[in-house]
Amino acid sequence: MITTLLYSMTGLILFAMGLFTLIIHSHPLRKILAVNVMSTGVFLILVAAAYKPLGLGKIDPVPHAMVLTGIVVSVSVTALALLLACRVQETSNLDLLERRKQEARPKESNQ
Amino acid sequence: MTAFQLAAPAWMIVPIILPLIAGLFCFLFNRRIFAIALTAALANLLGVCILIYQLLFFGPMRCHMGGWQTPIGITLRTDGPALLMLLTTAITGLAVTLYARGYFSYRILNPRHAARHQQQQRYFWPLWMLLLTGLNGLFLSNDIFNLYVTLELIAISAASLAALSGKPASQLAAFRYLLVSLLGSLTYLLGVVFLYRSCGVLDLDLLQNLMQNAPGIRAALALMSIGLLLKTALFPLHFWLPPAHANALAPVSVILSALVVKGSFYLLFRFWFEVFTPIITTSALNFMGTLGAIAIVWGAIQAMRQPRLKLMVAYSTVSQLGYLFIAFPLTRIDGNIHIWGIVIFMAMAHACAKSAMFMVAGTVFLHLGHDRIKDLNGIRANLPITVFAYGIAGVSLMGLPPSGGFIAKWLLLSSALTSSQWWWALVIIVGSLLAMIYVFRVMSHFFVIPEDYAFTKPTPVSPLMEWPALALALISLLLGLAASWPLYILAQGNVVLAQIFPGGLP
Amino acid sequence: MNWGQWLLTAILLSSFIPGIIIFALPEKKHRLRTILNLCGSILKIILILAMDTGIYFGHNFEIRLPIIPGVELLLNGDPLSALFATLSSVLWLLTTIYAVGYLEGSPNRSHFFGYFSLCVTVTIGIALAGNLITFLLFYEMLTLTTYPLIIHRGTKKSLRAGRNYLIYALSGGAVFLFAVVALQTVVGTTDFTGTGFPSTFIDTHATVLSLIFVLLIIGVGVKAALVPLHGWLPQAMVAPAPVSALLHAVAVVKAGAFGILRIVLDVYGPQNLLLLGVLPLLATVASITILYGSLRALQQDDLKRRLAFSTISQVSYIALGISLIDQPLAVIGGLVHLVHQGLMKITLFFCAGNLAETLGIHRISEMDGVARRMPLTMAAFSIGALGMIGIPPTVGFVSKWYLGLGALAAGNWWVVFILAVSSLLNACYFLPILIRAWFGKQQGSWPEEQYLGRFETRLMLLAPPLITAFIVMAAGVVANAQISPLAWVRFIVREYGL
Amino acid sequence: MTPSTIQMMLHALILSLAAGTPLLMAAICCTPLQKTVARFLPCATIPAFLAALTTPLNVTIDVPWFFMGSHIGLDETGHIFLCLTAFVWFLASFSCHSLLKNDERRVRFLLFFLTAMAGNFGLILARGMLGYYLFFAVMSFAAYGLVVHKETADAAKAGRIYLILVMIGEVALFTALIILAHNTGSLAINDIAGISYHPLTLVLLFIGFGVKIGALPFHSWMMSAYQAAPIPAAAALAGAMVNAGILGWLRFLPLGQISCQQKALFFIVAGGLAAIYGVIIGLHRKQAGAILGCSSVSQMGLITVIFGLGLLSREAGLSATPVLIIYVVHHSLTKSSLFFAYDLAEKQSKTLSHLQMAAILLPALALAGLPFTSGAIAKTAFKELAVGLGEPWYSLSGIFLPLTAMGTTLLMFHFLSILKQTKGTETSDKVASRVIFSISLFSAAIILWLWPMAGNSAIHSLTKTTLLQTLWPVVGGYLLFLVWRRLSSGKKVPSDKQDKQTALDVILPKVTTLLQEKNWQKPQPGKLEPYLHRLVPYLRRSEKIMGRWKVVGLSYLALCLFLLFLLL
Amino acid sequence: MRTEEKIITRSRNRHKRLDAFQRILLLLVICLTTLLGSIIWTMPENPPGLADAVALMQEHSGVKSPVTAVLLNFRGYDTLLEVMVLLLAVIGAWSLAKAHFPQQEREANPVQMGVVRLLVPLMFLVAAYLVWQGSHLAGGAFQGGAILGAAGVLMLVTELPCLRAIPAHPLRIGLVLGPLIFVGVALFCLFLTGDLLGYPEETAGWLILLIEAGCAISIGLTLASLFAGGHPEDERPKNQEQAKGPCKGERP
Repeated sequence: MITTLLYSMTGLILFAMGLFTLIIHSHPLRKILAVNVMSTGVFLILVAAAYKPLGLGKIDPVPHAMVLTGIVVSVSVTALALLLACRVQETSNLDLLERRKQEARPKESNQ
Repeated sequence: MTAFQLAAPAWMIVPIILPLIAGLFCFLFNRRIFAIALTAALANLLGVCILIYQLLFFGPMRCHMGGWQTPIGITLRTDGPALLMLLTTAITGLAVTLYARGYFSYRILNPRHAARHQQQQRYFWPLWMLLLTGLNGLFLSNDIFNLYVTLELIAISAASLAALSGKPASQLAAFRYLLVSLLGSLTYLLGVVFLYRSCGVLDLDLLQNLMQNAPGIRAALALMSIGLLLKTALFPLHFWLPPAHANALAPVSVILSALVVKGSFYLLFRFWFEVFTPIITTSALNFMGTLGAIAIVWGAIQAMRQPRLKLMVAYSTVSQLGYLFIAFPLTRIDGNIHIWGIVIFMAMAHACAKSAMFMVAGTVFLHLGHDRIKDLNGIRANLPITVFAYGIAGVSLMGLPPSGGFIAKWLLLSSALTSSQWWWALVIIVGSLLAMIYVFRVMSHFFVIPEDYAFTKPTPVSPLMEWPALALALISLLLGLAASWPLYILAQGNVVLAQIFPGGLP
Repeated sequence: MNWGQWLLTAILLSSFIPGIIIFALPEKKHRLRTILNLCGSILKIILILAMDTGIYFGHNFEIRLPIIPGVELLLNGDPLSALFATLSSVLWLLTTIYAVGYLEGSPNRSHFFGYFSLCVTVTIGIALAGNLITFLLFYEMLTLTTYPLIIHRGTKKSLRAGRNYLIYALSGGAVFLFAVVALQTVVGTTDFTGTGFPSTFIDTHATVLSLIFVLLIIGVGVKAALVPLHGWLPQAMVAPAPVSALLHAVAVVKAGAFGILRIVLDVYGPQNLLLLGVLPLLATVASITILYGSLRALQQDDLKRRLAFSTISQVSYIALGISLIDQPLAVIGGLVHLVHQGLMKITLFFCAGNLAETLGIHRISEMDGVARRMPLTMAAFSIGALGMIGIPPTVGFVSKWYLGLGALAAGNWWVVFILAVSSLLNACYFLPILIRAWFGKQQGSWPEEQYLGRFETRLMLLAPPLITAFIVMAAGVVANAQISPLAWVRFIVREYGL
Repeated sequence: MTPSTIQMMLHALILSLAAGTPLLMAAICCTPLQKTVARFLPCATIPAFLAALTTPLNVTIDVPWFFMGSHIGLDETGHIFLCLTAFVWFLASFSCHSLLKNDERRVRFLLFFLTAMAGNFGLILARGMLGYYLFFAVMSFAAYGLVVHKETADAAKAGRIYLILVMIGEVALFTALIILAHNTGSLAINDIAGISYHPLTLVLLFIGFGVKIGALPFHSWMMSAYQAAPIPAAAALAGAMVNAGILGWLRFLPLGQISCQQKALFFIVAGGLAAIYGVIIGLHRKQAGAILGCSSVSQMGLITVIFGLGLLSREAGLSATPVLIIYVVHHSLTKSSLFFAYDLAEKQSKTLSHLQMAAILLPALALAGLPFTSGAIAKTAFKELAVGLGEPWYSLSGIFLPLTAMGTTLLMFHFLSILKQTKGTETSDKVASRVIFSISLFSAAIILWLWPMAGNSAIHSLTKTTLLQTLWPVVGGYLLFLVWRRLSSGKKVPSDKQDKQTALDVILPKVTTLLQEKNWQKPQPGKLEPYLHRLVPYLRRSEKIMGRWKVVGLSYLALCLFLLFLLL
Repeated sequence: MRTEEKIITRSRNRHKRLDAFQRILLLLVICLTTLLGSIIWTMPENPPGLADAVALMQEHSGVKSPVTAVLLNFRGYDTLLEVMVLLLAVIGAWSLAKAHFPQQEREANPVQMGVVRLLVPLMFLVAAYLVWQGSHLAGGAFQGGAILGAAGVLMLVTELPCLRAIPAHPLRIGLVLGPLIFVGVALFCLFLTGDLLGYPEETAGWLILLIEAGCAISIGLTLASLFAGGHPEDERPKNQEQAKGPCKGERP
């Protein structure tokens, strides 16, 4: 029992940490990582549900399968999110450059 | 060959597997993508029609995937709400498919950006087909974890679609959207975990039987609901929706606004009114209603101030979603049985109207090169059908008779008054008034042809862009006159709802 | 479907189908459009006359279209609806002719006439509505179809007017919707029964029903321009003259007044309302409106604006008459004023339009001696104006006479006082116009004079006001004849068993 | 179809033609045939004469389809009034001739003239309330066209006053009729008999018809309108249309069938005041028409007194009716002949000759009741009525009648002195004018003598005492006139402009300013807009804040906790 | 890239001390965690589950490993959708950008090349083994696919010139292969048994193996493609000249 609880609590704390990070940090990469941490936490709780102390029955394979599926989904989403974050960074940098240029122009004309 | 009998539950697979295969082929092939997608959309509609036929004549069905019974297998099921959502998706989907074709071919005509648009079109189709798969899967699925997978399927394809236009704003919005979706999915999954640990099953029917007063189950409901609320963009969690919907390509906006948010809402509806009904408290229902009420007003006010048409329409979605939630507190009344139907019916009417409106916005944008509301004067001269479609869709959004929106609003009002919760009725009325303001703010520009208006003829837009919008708008309008049919479908296999139509179709 | 149902359908379609075709027609096909319009309106009149005959001989016209339980569309031809439908269709024909003449050479005509036809379809729908839900349906559609007409000119002013119209009308519609739902919830039906809902509800739900009545009246009162819900009407006069005619005489304001009639006579029923005791409220509001409208009309220099305020005042006679529900004479006065006011006001607006179109005259101060330039128009105008004041033998007198008699029978002296004061005020704002026009000396040249046609203006502009003016006179002179609005109204009142 | 029905139809036809012919001719005026109409204008009165001659009395014909149901017919009073009115109109239409020849506004004049005529005939024939009201209104409004015909500033002003008062009268009458109809439950005038009158009804009727006869507070239109209108029209106004008011009273307050002591007093006082007041204001006038108007006010005051006496009791009513009619006939004929005299003066470039003056003196002094004139007959009849009523009316009449007679004499001499100075413009048809004047003079002089109804009074007026009694006020009046002229010749008479200032002129501008739109400004819905626009930045900012991750996180967490809390 | 650094440093600085708002957030997070934790605490000791049910049906699944049985047989539909999720990620990624390859071929790093030559075949072998043993032990398509993906990533990291030459179309076929086989098998089963993915009991094991093999390949390719970060070169047939301009695509 204590095993299940330990794993579950750890998972929950991971989830909470991820959540907090996701909320307060603005950098995209941190956010993506935070989400990953969160999902790890959830998977941990899920896997803990499958645990049975020896002799008390069979280990439940369904959470395992679910975690596997979840991981794959998480991987895909993470990949996509990272790519998207990169694109955003690039374009926002480009944007920033252009905006600066534009801001500079009227100043010059004023001078 | 039992699979091909009309009564076979295996028909349920059609709306899932067909778009899936179409999606694969669309990705695989370089040519005739549109033909593939169109075939899939048509076949999807046909499949849904067969399912409705089944429902009407054989009642609700369960389809066990792989032949594995619950609890270990995954079950699909058809019933009224599911089929109505499927039907909405199929109709809107078909229209969007046609519209997207017209949209992309119009854009590709412009030589400067031809390559970019070709590229966009190349990826639009597989993404859209897989999104359709996800949506259909969501509506049909009866398994709480499978729903998570479909949610993710929808989230990823929707986020990719939202980013498709390549504009920085849209990519930023898509990124946010993806993160919010992820947060929502994870919260949902956490709920699933709680539920599984409490009940040990994943099938919704079984869960419904196991419903008991355990804190784990309640926590699970709360977590899943919050996750889904995030995805449904209910106030105050709506922040991601307007930028994502407004900055996407027009067909994408249509899909996102009309269908995607409805998916997660549908789940909420299922959970609150079916699976978890025994443990729902009145205060929680009121809470949802309050959020809905605030959303109605807030969304409408924001829509009123938007300078751009697409943003206006997007905020209107925020507002309209509120109506779906205001129905929650109205269910808890004895004898008030048809509220069920209202929500789905309303979602249906809104889907049609909103997609028509986004199509109009897209067409106008393409035609003028902008969608600033104050510069829209005179567009009527060149795009009469589009403007007409906007008007009709607007009627439905405002809830004026005889539109579907009106019937839905009528039902909501009458439930509110029957249960003497008149304050909800007040909110509904105020909301529709605000809706009138933002709809007509645009309309007044549409209708006016200023005296100095230059009747230039830019490239005529494809009829594929104008007519689907009109068709959808008309459907949303006529839905009001034919409201008994969808409600009848809803009533099938639902003991409570069937009481409304004791003698069959009126 | 039996022939009665076919007839009702045909009545609605006879303007709907031309409307849709006109939308699809290219702008340049003037002649085809005109022919379509005229054929549609003549056909409609014939069909409605057939319906009138049927109603007179007791035939039952009804179409029921259930939508969901508790919500059904019901078209029903009863004497009251026949009254309104006949009025609207006849005036529509005239207005169509007028509009064809008025808009000759202006842009966007297919759009205009398309909405015009739809507008009339909807008005007839209001007339034929058999329950409040159907009424609401057409009532809201009326707002939508008239809006494009109001902003037809596309100027800033007309846009503002259109916006205000929408705000008023749609808010009213929302209140109305609320009230209808509430009524449906309380009573269970909103059908127009002729006697109202069973009076047992009064015992149980008196307060709620009174409240609903007030809300319903507010809902329709916006269109009927009851003070203080009248703000949109004077602004809406920026629309082209045929639209003003439509707003004031054929469709919008009339729809509001008709709604009041329906609510009082059919939804609540005289007995219930007397039990509830809310009618004095309506009478008070109507009286205030009558006086206020007249006083405001006095202040206006813009001719159409003055006419608009006059409408506000005049339409409330209908409400005033119906609020004295226990007096059949007053009810007759109110009901018949529905027709009479329409005839008179449409004449006035036609004439105002003629002045604006031919001479560019918009203000009363520019009208000195205009009758010498346009004697026929001004003759028609004078008849309309005298009718408004209530000078015999015009129809205006007939309405006032019955109203006064009814009021006395009810012992409401103050209503007679209101009538007297209002007549005086009407005279104060109409007679100076006539004096200017007939006896004033022309000052300078007309603002924008055009020579149109063989007569003082285009025949298509001239004929409609002359016809309506003639009807204003004739219907008054033969008020007691077998076929006259008054006779039909008496028939209605008999049918209601008052 | 029985012969009687045919007969009835014939009567109905003739009666409706009496009112219909002028209307028909008015309609023809609008066509190119207008010149013919102008030429045959007097023919418009012929059907009226015909009707008066052929229609049997006290037969009422129902016309149910016409205007909510009408009844037409002639009774004795109506018969007399019809003859009188037709005669006056006949003369007036003859005298229009020169006017119509030169006036470019001929058509308009004809239109109003004929319509007023039709209204006048129609109201006499009407035996239903609404019919009376209808034709009364038609006549009153048509007369406006006659008043303002000259289109001078004075005419416009006179017209305005006239119209305002007419409107007040119409409204009062309308209200009174509604009350009457409500009380009797019928629209026929015959049914009015025997009902009890609410004081309000009486007041309303007084106002309604009093406007027409220039009863005291409503007299102001008379002077200006008589002056402003073309003389033939003024003659018609003074000789024919005024009578419509009296007839109205007779119709709606049927003498001999009602008695109301207190209310009668009201009429008597109002009439008496008017009789004296008319003289007083008349002395300040410098225009012949206006003076005649004032005289009308005064004379109508006398008639009002007679009417009031008739209201005292049923018996008084029965005896007052013939007196009233005699007086009306006398006044109409005399007043119209005075107008035609005025017309004569206007139509010749020379001043009136002595012969002419002498001729004019006859009707002028007849008004004052000079012996051997119709005035004497009328006054005698009046006096006999007062005698019949006993004290205090007898004594009162003993003071009142001579007083008014003196006043009238004074006024008439004033009129004559004005008329003497009048120089008109020479016109070709002054002969016609003379002929018309002669006819009117002749009729004024003899009709009452020949008329059986006035027979008694005529004979009584020839007794010595009566002669004396009627003579001395005239002589006294003349002396008074001499004194007054001497006195006033030194003083500067206030100019016309000033003394035309009526109460209405003072009130109207004040009312107008009160009604000005700027005093009524109310917040427009458009005024809200700036506030809404001011909200926009806040809305934008709040939406932006709500999109921040921190805030999103906060709402997410809060929602989570709250929902958990609600569900647990 | 300066701005990016700035953002990062700023966020680092902010991390040092929590402001009031963040404290509230922290408090709320702790509340939520405590609440959820206490709920987990109160949950029954012996959580109900599907272990027994699965064990009961295990023998009909055609595989010995219960996880694989659940994954590919009992809940095969889930897995089918999950494979689609993976594919979707690739489509999404491709729609966003073009894969980044250096313009000039670089001198191959001998150490890297050595590692690649040594490891990649081994990885293929391990992947095949994992797929094979998935039927009775831990392992399966995902594990195998992950190894394959790793091999691909390794090759990408070394920027092997041959990778640039991989045309898009075969790549697409490779990506779609797994899902296609999956769907194909599912439909085949539908024909045979009337149930989607209702494997006939006798051939279940083989069919599952087939699916696993196909999926492993596709998953490997998917992961590698995701790493490459965009669509391959020939995606813009009409506008190749433009595409060769300044390339924005970048590797994560």
